[in-house]
Amino acid sequence: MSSDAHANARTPEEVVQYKDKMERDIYAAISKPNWKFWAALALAVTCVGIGAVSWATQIIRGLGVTGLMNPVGWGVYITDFVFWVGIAHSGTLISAILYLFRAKFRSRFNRAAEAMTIFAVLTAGLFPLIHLGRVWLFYWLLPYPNQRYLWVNFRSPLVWDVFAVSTYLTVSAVFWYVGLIPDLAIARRIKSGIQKKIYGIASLGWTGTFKEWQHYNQLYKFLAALATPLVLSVHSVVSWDFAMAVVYGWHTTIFAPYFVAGAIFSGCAMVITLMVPIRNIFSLEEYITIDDFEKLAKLLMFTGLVVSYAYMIELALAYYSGNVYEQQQFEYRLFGDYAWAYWTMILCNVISPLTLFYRPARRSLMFLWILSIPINIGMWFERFNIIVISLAKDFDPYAFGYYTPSIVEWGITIGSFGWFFMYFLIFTKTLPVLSVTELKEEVEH
Amino acid sequence: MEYRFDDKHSFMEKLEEVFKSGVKPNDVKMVLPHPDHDIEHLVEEYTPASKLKFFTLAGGLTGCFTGFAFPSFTVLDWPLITGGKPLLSWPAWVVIAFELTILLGALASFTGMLFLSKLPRFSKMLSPDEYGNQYVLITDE
Amino acid sequence: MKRRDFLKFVGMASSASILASCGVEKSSEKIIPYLVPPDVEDYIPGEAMYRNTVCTECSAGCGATAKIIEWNPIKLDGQAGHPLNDGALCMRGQASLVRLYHPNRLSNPRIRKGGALEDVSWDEAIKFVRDGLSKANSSGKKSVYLAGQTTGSLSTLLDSFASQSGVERLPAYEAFSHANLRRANSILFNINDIPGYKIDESDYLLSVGADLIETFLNPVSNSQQIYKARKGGHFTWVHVEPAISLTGYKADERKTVKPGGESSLLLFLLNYMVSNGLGKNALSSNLRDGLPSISMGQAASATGLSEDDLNHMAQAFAQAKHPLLIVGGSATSQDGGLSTAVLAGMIQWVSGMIGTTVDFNNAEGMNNVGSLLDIKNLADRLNGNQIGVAFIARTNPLATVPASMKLAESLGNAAMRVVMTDFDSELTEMADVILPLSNGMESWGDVAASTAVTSVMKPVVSKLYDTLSEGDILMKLMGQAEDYGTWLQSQWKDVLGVSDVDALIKKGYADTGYSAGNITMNANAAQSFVSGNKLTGAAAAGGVLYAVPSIRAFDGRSTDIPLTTEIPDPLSTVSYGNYVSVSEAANVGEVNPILKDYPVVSVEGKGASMELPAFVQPHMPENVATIQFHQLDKSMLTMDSNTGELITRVDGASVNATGRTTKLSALAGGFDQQHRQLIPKPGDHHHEGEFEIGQTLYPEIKYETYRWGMHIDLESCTGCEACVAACYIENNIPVTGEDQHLMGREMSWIRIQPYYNEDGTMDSLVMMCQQCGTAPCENVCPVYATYHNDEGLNVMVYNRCVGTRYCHNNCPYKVRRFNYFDWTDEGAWAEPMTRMLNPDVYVRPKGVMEKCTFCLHRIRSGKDFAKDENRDVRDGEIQVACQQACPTNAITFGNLKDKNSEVYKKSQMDKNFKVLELLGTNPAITYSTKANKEEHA
Amino acid sequence: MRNIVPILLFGFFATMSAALMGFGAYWDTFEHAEPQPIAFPHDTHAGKLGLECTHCHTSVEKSRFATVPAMSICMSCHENAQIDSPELDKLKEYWTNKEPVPWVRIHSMADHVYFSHKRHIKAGVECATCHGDMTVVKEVKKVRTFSMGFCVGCHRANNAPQECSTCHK
Repeated sequence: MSSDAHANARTPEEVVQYKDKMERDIYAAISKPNWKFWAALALAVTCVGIGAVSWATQIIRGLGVTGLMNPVGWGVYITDFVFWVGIAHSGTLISAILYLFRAKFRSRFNRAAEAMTIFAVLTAGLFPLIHLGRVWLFYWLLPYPNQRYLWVNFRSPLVWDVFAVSTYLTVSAVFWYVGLIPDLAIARRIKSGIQKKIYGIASLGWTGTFKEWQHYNQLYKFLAALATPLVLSVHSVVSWDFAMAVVYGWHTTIFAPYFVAGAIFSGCAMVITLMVPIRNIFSLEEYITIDDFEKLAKLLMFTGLVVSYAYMIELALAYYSGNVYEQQQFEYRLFGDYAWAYWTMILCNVISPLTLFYRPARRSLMFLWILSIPINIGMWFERFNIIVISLAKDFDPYAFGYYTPSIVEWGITIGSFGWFFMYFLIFTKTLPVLSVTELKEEVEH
Repeated sequence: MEYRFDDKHSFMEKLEEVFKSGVKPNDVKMVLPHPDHDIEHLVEEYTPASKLKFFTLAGGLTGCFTGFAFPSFTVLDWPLITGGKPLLSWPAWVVIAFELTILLGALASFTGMLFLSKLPRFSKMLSPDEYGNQYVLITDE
Repeated sequence: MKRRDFLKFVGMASSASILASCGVEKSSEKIIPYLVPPDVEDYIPGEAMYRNTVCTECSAGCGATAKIIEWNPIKLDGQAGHPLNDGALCMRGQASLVRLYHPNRLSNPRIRKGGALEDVSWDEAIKFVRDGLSKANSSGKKSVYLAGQTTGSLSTLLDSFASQSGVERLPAYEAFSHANLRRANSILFNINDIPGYKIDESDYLLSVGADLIETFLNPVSNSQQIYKARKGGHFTWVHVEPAISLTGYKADERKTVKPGGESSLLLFLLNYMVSNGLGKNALSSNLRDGLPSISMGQAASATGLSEDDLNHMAQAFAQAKHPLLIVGGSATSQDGGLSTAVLAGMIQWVSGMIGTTVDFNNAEGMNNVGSLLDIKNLADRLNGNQIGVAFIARTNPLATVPASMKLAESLGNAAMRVVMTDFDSELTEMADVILPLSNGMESWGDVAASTAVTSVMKPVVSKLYDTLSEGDILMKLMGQAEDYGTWLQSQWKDVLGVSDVDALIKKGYADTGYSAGNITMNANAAQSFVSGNKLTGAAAAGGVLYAVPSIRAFDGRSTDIPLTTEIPDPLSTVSYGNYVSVSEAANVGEVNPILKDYPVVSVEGKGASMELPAFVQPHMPENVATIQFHQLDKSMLTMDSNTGELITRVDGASVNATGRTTKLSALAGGFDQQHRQLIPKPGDHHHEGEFEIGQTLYPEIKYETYRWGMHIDLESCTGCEACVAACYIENNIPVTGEDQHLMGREMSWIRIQPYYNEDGTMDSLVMMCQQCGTAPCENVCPVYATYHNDEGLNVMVYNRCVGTRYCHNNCPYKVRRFNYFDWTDEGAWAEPMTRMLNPDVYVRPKGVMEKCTFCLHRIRSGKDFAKDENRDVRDGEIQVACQQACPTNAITFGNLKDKNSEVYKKSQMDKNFKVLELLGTNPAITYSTKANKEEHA
Repeated sequence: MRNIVPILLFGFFATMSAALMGFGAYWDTFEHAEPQPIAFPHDTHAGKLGLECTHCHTSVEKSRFATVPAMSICMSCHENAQIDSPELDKLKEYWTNKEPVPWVRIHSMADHVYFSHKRHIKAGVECATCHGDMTVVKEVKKVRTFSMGFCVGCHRANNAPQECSTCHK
């Protein structure tokens, strides 16, 4: 049965029953977890533990436990940061931009995608702290009145980052929560006991009166309108961390759109990575259809092509610039000591999405899910290439050097995945993974 | 008086009838299972639209102003030159102003929604009124 | 209590006796007052005092000045105005401060009892030695005393000890004894010594083999004189060598000669002068006739130089008013080296250098230095069980003599081995008695800087350990109650004719003057040498390996100082690890400097073989390889059986690829400019017509009184690394070690970057923080830890730094250094090395970025001083550490706002350039190069 | 509703008291006097006897360090000015044993700070500005935080340099 089923085909009683069924199906996931869930959660927590131990080591001994060196001052940590910020992108893209565009398939993914956004920003937000030489002084990055009479340097892209990322986290959280309020009210109605009380408090006493809906709709629209430029700005600001620098391979005007496209690309891949299993495990086939996934696949394909175009433009600009530093930088990316990383990226991000031109590939969930993994890996390498290779060979041949990540850096990276999935797993068992209110609204149309 | 409808259209008919009888939307209580544009349009013929936008505007303007004023204050408070740039290097402030516009705009909107909807409604948190998936109209009579 | 805490408590610090205990006191936060305030005229708590001493790292005898804060010497610099080294010290001299404070220094006497060494008191040790001496005497064995080069009063004392105790004083041992040179001089001029070379008075310098800038005799003095000569104009320097050396690159012309071809070149020059009747002194007809003739063609084929070159060289040499020929190094420490040296002496005579540019009145004073023949003789006597007590002081022949001498085995036959040294070595392992020597800075003494100048020293720091100076040990062995210092002062009065010892010490040296008499060439001896010896040998066939004394370790002695290994070699940029430099033609495999991957080669020669990584040295002649002397397997060394010269040329050496690679800590990620125009070549113009460099949207920054700036003259720079060592010591920069170097984590604030050019030249680019006017690093710091101050400095506020490393990434010069670890915790300042920390400079904790500050603390103290006098800082009043160390004044520092300052004038030269100027960073450092300067002159 | 109010109230008061305790601990660090090996009465010397600070802190005008007096300075008076006091007996005992008195440090600057007493004295800053009025207190107490804000506040008020490298080394 299709979720496109219109009320016209049903009697009013059937519509109400269908809405009730929808609630039951989706809220069925919020139940006592089975051992598989616990195993998955234990794995995630173990990864977090690995990350925590690694970070502790690093704090105690110093950043020397990483592979960072002269001239590569940023490595895996900043790569991870940009990667997670990128992942965070498609959440708001799906919920805000597609909302404004009235793309219907949005409502199948927006809840989980927004959750993914928040958890990914929470993860990403750790990395600027982790990569600090003196993390215990992180609060010096915040502009607050202090006895030292000191402020932060608002010209630094890192301070822009502080503002962009914290704004993004706050606004995404508000957006997500606002969308959740009516669904929490449904949970309050369905659940009993202590759960009822918790959902009751969380839903702020939402009743569903016309007035509430009126302001709610208005708010949702405004938030979507605010979040749309925000989502574009956040990754632009992140890209300016690099584009504002003098380093060749960083210092380029195409970075903002290039990074935004890359972020959406990796974000969509991550949504697929997460939603395919959720659809299976929670038996939501009825509400999330192959058609919906195909639309996501098209978005993936499109952003993949944008990213590929950016890769080509980078090379073309370097060639056309006549600038020896830039030319050598890109020659080094293609054929130098890091060629393995560059070609891994090309294979994952340029070649593999081309398969989506083939319709059956777009419609095979198994294939999409498998494809989403190399795209995630490829996007990680894209950031790695930009950050590390540009630094490894910049201006002065004497100062060239090769960076190899250390076990601590991998440990923290693993920890970040554990951190993200830990939150996501808890989310699937405590909150509705689909936006029930919106699905119900669609039934009427 | 409480009317319950499974069907949106019969609910709307009833609504129109009540409003035409001179009852103001503020005097009745309407409960919907989800937002609905048709109902919204109907009701807004008899009552003004949401004033939420003023909250958004106020928040956004505050953010924008702060975003330019605050960095300017800090560089004048302790002038330090970096990279040969003038102290008031306002192009860099644009990013800050933009982010603060969004941040305060969003937070003000959210606060506005809570304020206008009189949320959180503590009394209804633990003992809520539940109406299921039906359209409900409650009038005074 | 840490040293830096300790210094904070100044106010404090105790009378001299308490000082030592204070340094190790662990209780926290105490202020220890003096019992009685120190009665030292220039002592102000926390401020520096300066005391003259002598650098004892090698036997050159350079005058040094110790900067002392709170009784601890924290910096050694050349003594300004000293006749030998006027204000400069070499890299090893700068680093020798570490020798004083090194935790591994021998700290107390030890004697071997029942096979094991045990700590004893000095009285016990002295008694033990004296017992040994009398036992040896009674058993009819001769006791011997072998020392490193010994001059001045110590030599006198040693003689009286020898005669009193019946000990035979052996000729001093130096690995680089220049035996051939001295033998040639004694044949020709009857002087067993090496003259002083007055490079500054010459207008044409031909150096053959002598590594003037690296280690030859007085490298600092050589460099200074070359600088002076160049500044005077009309000076040409041609360096002829069979391999590659820093000296060669820094000469005006570098000519490659075939190994062994040096004598042919000299013979050709001599013939040219004699046959054309050039020169000031004619040779006797006998001698002239006896001189083998050599045609230009023969000379060209024997030397590998083109006929043009030979012709040009001969003409230029003959036409010069004050020519100077210096032969040494690889030219004389090879088979036939004596002939080369004799030919050189004859040329010096014929051309009239003797008495002008070759000055025997100011000679090296090496007449009591022996040669390997003496060591051979000693080994024979040891093997014959004829030796009782063997004293070995200040030298370690085991590390430097050819392995074939089996000296260690022979030494085992001595009845007792008494070793006087400051660090453990293979020698102390086999010693029966180890008498730890005090550092020069802890001792009284005098050293002959030349036969005409004696440098004097008085302790500038109280002893760190239970050590004695060699003089004191001798006094004790002689049973004298007097200490060496007292004896020395009376000696100075008697011998140097000094009445005021305090004034002498303040001056630092005594200008005794010396006359070698009227020197003429002994024509008979010359003739009999010419007729009795083959003057030119055939050039070596096959591969040749040269063991060259290293600018960083000399004969290996300076490897005791970790800093000398931390600082990379100026040619290969290798810091840690042994390596051999091979030619590109050797085809040993690919080098990847970015990955630090270097091919492993097997070097075979003289029946021995070594496996080690190869550095592919650009411009290295085919079939020639070099290795630093101390890294060579000593089995490959041989001795000239006639003169006892150490032969450092290994003939028939082969270098073969093994196919393997290894990591070598060569710090450079590239050895050429890769078309990046860091040092623009003539004709290079940055994007001419496209945009104007330095265009900016922003208003120009105004400076009130000061805009600190620097000018670096790359023509004068010799790449000697003295500035690097000075910077390390001055700024408390940690030594991080090989592992960190392999990871690319060296901490140097200033570095010498070699860039090899295709035309056979090499540029050394001195790279440090450029103190940019519009610095890329400043914009990106989120917390203002680095910013531009009103004196034009790019200030780094360590304690504000949170460690984002963004500034480092955004620095196009890559001169910022991040503290990946707390180097103090990692052992960089193991006690008592904390005492050498400069209290004016913060020891950076982990997680903090650091970089060159233009010696901000010196600027601060200079301004403080000026403020006390209510005036601005005068030009030249503030010297930064690298500038002070530079022997050739290549670095000028000062106020660019002052139009009369030296740095301003130099910064205005037309053809100056700034590194990476096209980025618009507007650096405060301007450079000038060789090519640029010529046009300017 | 009724459940939430006490929670909020509790949270508020808990936060406030934690903050107060924190401030208390902060103030405590510099209002606190350490017991010294000899209870040296500053009020007697600087107040009653009217000795200049420089009488004992001899370097304060010529060095960046004020210095605690050498024991010979104490003895220059106390050799003759005999007053019976157990504290003076301690001083004499130290002097006889040729041991310096291990005073406990009260005022200290962080390692990364360059501070010159000379400069401040020459600029006319009173000792009491930082150290408190020593003519009235018996024992040395830290009366100022010596935190950056304290330095900067004074520099701002007196138009002294605010250039970071003036003080940061």
